[in-house]
Amino acid sequence: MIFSLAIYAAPYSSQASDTAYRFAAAVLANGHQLYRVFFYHDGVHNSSALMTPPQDEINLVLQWQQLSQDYNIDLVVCIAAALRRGLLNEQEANRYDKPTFNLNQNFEISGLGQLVDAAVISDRLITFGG
Amino acid sequence: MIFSLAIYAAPYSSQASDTAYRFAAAVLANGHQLYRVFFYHDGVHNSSALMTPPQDEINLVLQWQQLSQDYNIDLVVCIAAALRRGLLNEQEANRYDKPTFNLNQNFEISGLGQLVDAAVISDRLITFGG
Amino acid sequence: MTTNNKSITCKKLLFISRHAPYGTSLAKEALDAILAASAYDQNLSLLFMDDGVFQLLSAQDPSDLEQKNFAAMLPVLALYEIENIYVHFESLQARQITINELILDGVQVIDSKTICSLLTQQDQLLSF
Amino acid sequence: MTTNNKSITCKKLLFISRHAPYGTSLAKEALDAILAASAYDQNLSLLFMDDGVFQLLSAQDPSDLEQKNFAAMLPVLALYEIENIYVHFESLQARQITINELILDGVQVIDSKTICSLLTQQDQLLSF
Amino acid sequence: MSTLHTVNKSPFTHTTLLSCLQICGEDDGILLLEDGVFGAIKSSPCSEQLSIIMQKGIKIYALMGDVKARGLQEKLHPDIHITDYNGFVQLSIEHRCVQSWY
Amino acid sequence: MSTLHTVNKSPFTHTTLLSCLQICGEDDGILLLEDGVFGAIKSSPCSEQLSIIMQKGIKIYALMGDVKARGLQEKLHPDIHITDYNGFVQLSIEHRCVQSWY
Repeated sequence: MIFSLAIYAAPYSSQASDTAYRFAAAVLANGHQLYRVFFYHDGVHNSSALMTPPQDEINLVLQWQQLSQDYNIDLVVCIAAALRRGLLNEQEANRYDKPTFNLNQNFEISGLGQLVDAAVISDRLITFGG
Repeated sequence: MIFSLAIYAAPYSSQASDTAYRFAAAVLANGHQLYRVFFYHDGVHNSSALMTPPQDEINLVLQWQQLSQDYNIDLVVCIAAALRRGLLNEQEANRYDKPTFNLNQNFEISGLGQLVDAAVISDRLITFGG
Repeated sequence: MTTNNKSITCKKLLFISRHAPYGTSLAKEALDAILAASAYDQNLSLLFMDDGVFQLLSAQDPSDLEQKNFAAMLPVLALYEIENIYVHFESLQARQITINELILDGVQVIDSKTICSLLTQQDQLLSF
Repeated sequence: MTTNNKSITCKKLLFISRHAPYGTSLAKEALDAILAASAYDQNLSLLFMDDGVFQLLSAQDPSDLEQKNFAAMLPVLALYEIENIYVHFESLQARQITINELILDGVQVIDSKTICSLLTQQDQLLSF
Repeated sequence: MSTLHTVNKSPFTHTTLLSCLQICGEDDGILLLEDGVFGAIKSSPCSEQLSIIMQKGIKIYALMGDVKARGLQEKLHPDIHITDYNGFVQLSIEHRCVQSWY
Repeated sequence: MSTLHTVNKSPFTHTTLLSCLQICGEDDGILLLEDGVFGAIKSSPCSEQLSIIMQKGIKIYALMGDVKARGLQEKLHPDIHITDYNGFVQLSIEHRCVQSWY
């Protein structure tokens, strides 16, 4: 079965991103396909390459990165939500004359259409709100 | 009278940061002193130099910056909360081998002691939660 | 995408908007999401319930907050041909909001039982 | 800071912790804040109310979440000499939590009326 | 000395205002702001309780910009005081401490 | 086809679970997770309503890791089913749609 996830919660502040990650891992462990994880609202903070938790705590951005690399999963950050919240890739940083960028390289910035596309392509879309 | 504010809410996602900014402006307009604004929990996102809202929307990081410059106000971001959430200044980026940093230069990273100090020094400490 | 492909992938998507405007950005982000979806030739519906029904009050004036007026944005749904718009009857009732206070004319007020069966007719729920 | 300065600036600070552990980070951040405050020679108090009283349940085991055990962290308050620890009686009662389920021995269970007067004796409230 | 309570959550969906009312003393004040202003309307689930404590002399305020934004001007409980940010600053001075319910 | 409802807020402080119960159908399921598992204890403000709908055949689940984390193992309503992430995946397959109440 094809799953996609929509994540609207900030890591650490809310447990919901961690729940979503564990659900994603269980989807894959059960032999299902994970088509896309879409980050919106405060969920965009999951993509920060500058996230620096203490070494004995979960590092969600690295967990998503690993999942994406191991299973070739689409990690998409909503562009409108990301820009407002200070998450930029190199291209957006250039476009808006910002001195640097902070998006982890395994995440892609795109539009809300990618959420709709995930809803259309997947058998199940599950939302994780904060 | 001496005021300090503690802000625990992310800008845009929650109205509380905007409320806090308007309160801060009213404190100053009424001739009182604003000793410190302390950013904790999701409030640390107020300090992002990469925040890029649409041009017709409020840009909170620039508003705080202006307030700080006009009235010489201490904007302090809690270090533990900031690192977990991907907000770093140059020094912390170097310490943790991160490729870049994203803290607006008018904000200072420091410890929770600065919240306690604000509570001790000020006549009024007001919390704005998300 | 050919017409044939379209019909294969035409799904029923219900957007459920449960949060008040202004206090959080969820109401606005739900609206942005359904407007984006209108470009994808799917069968779209929108349901307001709980504090989400406050989004529909026509008397809104957020000028002091320097935010966009939510009530003024909602009529754009018709321009995007999103016509299946529902409001939860019990949520309106609990808040003592009458239908003539709402900004949208074409909304269908439905009760809990009807919402329950509306949900079972969908292919996906987008929860806001 | 001299002893004289200390006494001038010794204030009564009450930390109010109202949120459940694990679901959000507020409970942990409230605890971190009061521990930080213990270095400043102030008159500190801590009040648990609403879902914040769930922080005190001794049976916690967050190993599946890979988080630190909140119940195991709370006894550190005594080491930091934070001794004025209060729990809201009505919050415990609503959740049917008995005092022997709590991790801390020295907590004082106080009712709403007492909390009201506790608040009036403070110099600052730190709201979590 | 008394306490100013601020409440920024809707009483239709959160118990925040109820918690505040539980421990609010007779010299205290309550300021409703952001989504908390839904607590200021006549149909609020706490409306009766607010009436009772206002009769005891507790003053309840709502922030004007938030009331207007949400279109609640005509729906307000008649005994609620409307204020603005200058009033908010003044209230925080008149009370010794501020407890934020969020 | 039926709906799986997930609830991640405490019923002691949010009306989220109540909203879910209002529109939950007889073939639906409810999964309590994160702070939502406070709804699974016997003293939950929704406890009686949960008993009633469970008698109608609606199944209610709680996520084990979240129950254990909060120390609620001995406090659970006896008819609530405990599940894990594999069970969560299975539930999302057995129901056609998932509505997240947060």
